Amino acid sequence: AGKTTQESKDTKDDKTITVGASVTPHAEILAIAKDILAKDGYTLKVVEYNDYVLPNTALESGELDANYFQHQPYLDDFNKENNTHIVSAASVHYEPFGIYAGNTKSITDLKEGAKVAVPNDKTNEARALLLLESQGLITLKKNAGLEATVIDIVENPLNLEIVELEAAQIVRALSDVDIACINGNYAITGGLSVKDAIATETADSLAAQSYANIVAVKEGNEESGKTKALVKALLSDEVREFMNSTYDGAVVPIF
Amino acid sequence: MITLENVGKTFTTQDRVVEAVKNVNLQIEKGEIYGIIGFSGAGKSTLVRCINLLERPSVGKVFLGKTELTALTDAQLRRERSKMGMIFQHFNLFSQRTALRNVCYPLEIAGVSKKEAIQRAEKLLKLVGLEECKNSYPSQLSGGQKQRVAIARALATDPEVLLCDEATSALDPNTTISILDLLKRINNEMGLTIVIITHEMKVVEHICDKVAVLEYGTLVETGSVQDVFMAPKSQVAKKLIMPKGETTSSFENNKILRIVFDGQSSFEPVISNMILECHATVNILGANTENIGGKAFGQMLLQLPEDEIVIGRIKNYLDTIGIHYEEGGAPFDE
Amino acid sequence: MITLENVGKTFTTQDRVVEAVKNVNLQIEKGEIYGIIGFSGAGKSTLVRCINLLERPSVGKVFLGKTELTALTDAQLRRERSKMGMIFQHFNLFSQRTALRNVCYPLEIAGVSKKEAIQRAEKLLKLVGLEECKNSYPSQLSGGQKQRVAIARALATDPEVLLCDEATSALDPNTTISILDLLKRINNEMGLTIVIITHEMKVVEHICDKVAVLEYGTLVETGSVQDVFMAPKSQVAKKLIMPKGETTSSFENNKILRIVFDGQSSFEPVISNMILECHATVNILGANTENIGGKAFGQMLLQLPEDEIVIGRIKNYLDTIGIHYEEGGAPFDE
Amino acid sequence: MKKEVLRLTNEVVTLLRNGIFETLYMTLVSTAIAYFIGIPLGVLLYTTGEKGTGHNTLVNKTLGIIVNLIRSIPFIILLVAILPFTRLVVGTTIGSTATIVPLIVAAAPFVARMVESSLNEVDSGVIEAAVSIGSNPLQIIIKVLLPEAKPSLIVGSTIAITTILGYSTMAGFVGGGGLGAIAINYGYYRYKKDIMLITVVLLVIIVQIFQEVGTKLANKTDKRKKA
Amino acid sequence: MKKEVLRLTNEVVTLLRNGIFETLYMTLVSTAIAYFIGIPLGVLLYTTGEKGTGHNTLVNKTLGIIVNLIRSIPFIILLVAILPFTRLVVGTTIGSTATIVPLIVAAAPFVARMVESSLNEVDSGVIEAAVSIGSNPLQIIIKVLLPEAKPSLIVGSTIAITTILGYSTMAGFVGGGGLGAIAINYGYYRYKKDIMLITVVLLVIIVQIFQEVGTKLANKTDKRKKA
Ligand SMILES: Nc1ncnc2c1ncn2[C@@H]1O[C@H](COP(=O)(O)OP(=O)(O)OP(=O)(O)O)[C@@H](O)[C@H]1O
Ligand SMILES: Nc1ncnc2c1ncn2[C@@H]1O[C@H](COP(=O)(O)OP(=O)(O)OP(=O)(O)O)[C@@H](O)[C@H]1O
Ligand SMILES: [Mg+2]
Ligand SMILES: [Mg+2]
Repeated sequence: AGKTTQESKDTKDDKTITVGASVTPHAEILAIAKDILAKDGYTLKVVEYNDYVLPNTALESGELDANYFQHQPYLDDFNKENNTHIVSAASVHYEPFGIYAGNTKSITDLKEGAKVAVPNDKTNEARALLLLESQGLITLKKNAGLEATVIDIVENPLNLEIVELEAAQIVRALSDVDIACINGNYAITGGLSVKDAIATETADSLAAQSYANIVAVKEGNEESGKTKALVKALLSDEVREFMNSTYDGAVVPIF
Repeated sequence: MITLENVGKTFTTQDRVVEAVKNVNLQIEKGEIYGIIGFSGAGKSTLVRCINLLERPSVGKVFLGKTELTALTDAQLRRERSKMGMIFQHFNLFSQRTALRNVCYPLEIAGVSKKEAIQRAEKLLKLVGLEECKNSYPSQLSGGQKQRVAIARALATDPEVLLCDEATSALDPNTTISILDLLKRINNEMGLTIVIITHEMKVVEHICDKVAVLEYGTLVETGSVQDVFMAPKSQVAKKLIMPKGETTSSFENNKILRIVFDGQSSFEPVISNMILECHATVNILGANTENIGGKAFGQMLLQLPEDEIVIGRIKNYLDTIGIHYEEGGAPFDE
Repeated sequence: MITLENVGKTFTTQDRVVEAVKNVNLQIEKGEIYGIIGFSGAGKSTLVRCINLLERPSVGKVFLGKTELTALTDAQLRRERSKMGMIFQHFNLFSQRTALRNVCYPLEIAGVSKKEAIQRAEKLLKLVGLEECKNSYPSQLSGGQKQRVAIARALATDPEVLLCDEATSALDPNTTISILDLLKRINNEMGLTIVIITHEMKVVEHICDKVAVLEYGTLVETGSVQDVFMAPKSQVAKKLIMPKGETTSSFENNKILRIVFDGQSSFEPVISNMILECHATVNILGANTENIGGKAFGQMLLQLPEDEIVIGRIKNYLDTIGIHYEEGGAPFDE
Repeated sequence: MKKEVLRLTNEVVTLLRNGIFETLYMTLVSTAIAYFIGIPLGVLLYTTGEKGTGHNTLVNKTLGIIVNLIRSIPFIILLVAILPFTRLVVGTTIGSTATIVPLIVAAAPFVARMVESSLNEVDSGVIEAAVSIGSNPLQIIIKVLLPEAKPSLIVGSTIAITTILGYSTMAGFVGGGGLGAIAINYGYYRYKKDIMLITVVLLVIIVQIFQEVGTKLANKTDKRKKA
Repeated sequence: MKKEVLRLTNEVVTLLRNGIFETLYMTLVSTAIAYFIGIPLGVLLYTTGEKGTGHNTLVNKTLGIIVNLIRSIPFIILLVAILPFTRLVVGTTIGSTATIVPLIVAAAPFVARMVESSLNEVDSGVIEAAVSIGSNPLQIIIKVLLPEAKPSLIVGSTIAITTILGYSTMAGFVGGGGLGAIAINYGYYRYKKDIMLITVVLLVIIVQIFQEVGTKLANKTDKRKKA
């Protein structure tokens, strides 16, 4: 790939790294990396998104140098749908997904027609459904995989009512459902503890591997100075230390 | 009934301070019809609006009966206001209500049942000649029709006091007279007190008992219509009551008309009526008339004004009432 | 100048179909002052609004000069309209503009420079007696002041045609006369054609050349003011021009007044003026007057009406102009 | 492939049918209730305001600040902030019905401002006419202000309902559903452009219907203009 | 612990300062431009409407549908849909400036409807007066309709600016920043109630200032009512 105009623009200010990130935990993790990068003479600029589409489009157009919010399956899908060329530069962490008790205290106590909250965004919803399937609560269509939605449920013996909510909203709605599938980071910021989960993805599960959160860059920039510096900072001991101490198991470093 | 004590109202705008009403003292008795006249901008509307406190006087007190309106609470004031009807210079009809429902409004406020309100409103609209327009909205009415709806509305609740700000300004002479007669009748029958602003002196003469003359916000003359119209003292009153240009016919020519009363016409003030109806000034050079059994006999010599229209009109009038006349002729010398 | 051909206008409301104007044919010449009279609701406003197509006639054609307005494109119509000024029954002043800027509006539209516009507007406001109010907004003006602003605005661009919908209805008699004189002067000097709706017959007499009488939307009478006012043919015109109740004094009593002309007063139509100014009807029983060197000599015997006010007014009038009189006395029998 | 499309269509139809229902339900109910609250609020803002018949600076300012307060809070935060209240009122914090509560809370102050601005346009002359007859404040409001402002209020309500429909898009956050949520969840996050398009078309149709009805009604109600 | 709070405070101050700036920047600029577009649009909607001087059903309906179309699309979808346009106009799709473009697109139709509704309230008599003098449509709009509607337009703009400020809250979705985004990111996602509170207070103050200025201006401009 030849030098695009964006790249040449980047070189104009090759000491500022602009990274798009989700608010939590990604932006918070990047805040730690910022200090490290500063020592290497880089300025890190974090653009916070509540959205999963724009960080990729902005990366593709060269307005971002990297983003840090997604996992590989989502990225692959995005590339396919939008004909973009974004690649992973490094896997940083994963957020174990858990089932938390609402009005019903354990999975075995679930009654006919119980309400189950799941996130409403694509990847998290699929993860939640897969987790529910692994607990034997529902059966998903074969091949539904990481794109599964409520529509793909083929068997639902307890006739569970699946309620789709915004990921960060689920903690707040916990008392209105029987059980809820919650991202680790939202669980912890919402005052739950990962230990309280009545079921979680196992660290060695397919999900844990697939859903590692990656630092993504535009194809061809994998080896650029900025990328290298960013990856180095993110995969540092300080960051690992920060994740472990701050997120209490909701954010697990995989480096 | 209505007493104004040292009432004054000052408006302050960006570049003017207008003392619209200055130190007015006025006493209007129950059952009186009180006219207020004055030049445009004299403060008439402001003064009348001070009576029901639509305009709160800057200084002074307003009484309705023994009650000092300017000292009342809102609720008390509302009760007093409900005894007063008002006809606005700009009508102020409810644009989203039909004529009928405009008239119903004060009745609704007074707690009259809907059916009764409609009956009464229909009767009132009939009185002002608008039964056909009852379902029309103000935007579908002519100027005079709107004014009549406003009159009907103001009369709806049999108020004790009626404040009229040019209540007949948009009406033709006939409708004006019938409305004035209506007001006069209500005044006679119910003892309605009426305050009426007008610039038509005929209206004052027709129905007012008393009249007040305003100039630059000050009351320059008040009194019975009789007194003021008979002998206006102030310059303004004189100008209003006898505006220039009314009686300025020219008599340079020598158009003489000899009128003969030969018993054909009954003994009536023929010449006076002719002068009034034709708005003509004639010079009576000589006359010798007799009343014999209610019939007029004799003759009269008139000098006519120059204006051909007027002359034509006079002749036409005389023709109409069947009086013989001859043109030319010298003053008789009996 | 203005020609209406079979013009009709029908309004349809929820429960009425109003033929406000029916098959009107009218020809108004350049420089004419044309009065339109009729009862309230007769269709006067609608008719006049049809002239500048504010109301598009349901049928018929309207011509300004040789141009058929009803056939023009919007742009052409605008050009024709700019030759016409209009005074609305409800003034329709721009509420967010001062009096001065209201008058400036048509000048701005005509492309006059701002400075010039202001100068002209100030001059016009002065003409209608409002120089002091030039910076007031309509809401700060009295009814008559608003009307005068509307008049000034309509005259601002020296239009060829002026359409007046009751241009003086909110004005006192004096201001009315001065405004009418102003219109008349512009009519004389500039050949302004004026169409004027009014319910004040004096206005018609004062300035109109011709008059049209409308009844239920139909033109029942047209002609020179002379002809129509001299001998109104239609019932409506008669009612409008000579409304009942004007000359109904009673002479049951026998109040006699003997007036003596002893050369003190100049030879003038004393009695006519007295009748007109006092709005009194008197019966002239006998008269013998002579004009000697411009002075009046002789005497006259008048029978007075019953009304005490009127009698008082008459005496007061005679006192004022210095004429001797004696009460009582029998018809002279020379 | 063909089968896939068909299958999808069937499900999509259900999805959209529910979406339409939820959208209408949320929008209409919350607009209605928002007006129920917003009209008195707007009337109060107007009457206690500078030109109102019951001028009262303290009440006016206090009310104004409360209204502005709610108007300033981002909808999502408002939604979260009143969760306990929502639960109290409708017994749950999820689903369309739970969305209605924050929608009302967010919409009522907006409606209040719209109402206030409509009342502002009522001719002061007719208010005077009502005052001169001795009408009490309530009568003036109910029999004069609101009826005279009716056309403007209706036009305002058309604007308000569309704005509230816009708010309801965020219902997806709390599982409220509706077309807006479908458009975002399926069209936006899952790249089902076709569903998004259909949803948007449906939204446009709904808004267009509100608009047409509003405009017609406003014109019909308006007795001020000549025919 | 104490140090932590202090450090936070320092950062928070910067954060909030930037937030205030970004909010004002986004809101004011997009409101200004939205009015720049919305006024002609609203005027066109009014004049081509049933009571307008240039009644034209086709133009009116077409315009109305376009306006409703944009009003119906959920803001986030609109934002994405016009990304290419945004990039074309401001050269980027991130940051406050990039947010302004979709804000304008979303706000202009809203403004258009507000303007239309204000013009609706102009007394038909004064329009007739202007027509009778031969004013052309542009003159009527500029010299009569807009000036006569000015007080109502100003009140409307106060409502609009607050609504646009509400929209700008969603700027967080595209990394646009501003107080709304701070409130959501910290208050909603991070449960930092204190920051959220401060942010909301700041938002309320800003809205309150807009409101005060708007009301004062409207009252001062309104020459219809008696003193
Ligand atoms: N827009 C309208 N819709 C329905 N009827 C109307 C409309 N405008 C006028 N009319 C009716 O048409 C008739 C004529 O009205 P117009 O205003 O021309 O009367 P006018 O002669 O000017 O009366 P006035 O002296 O009272 O002003 C009236 O009966 C009136 O009710
Ligand atoms: N709200 C106001 N603000 C400022 N000046 C006012 C206001 N209302 C009236 N005025 C002024 O006060 C004076 C008296 O006005 P008012 O309306 O009482 O006159 P009017 O006698 O009724 O005149 P007209 O016969 O023309 O109706 C006028 O000079 C007018 O300009
Ligand atoms: Mg007045
Ligand atoms: Mg008329």
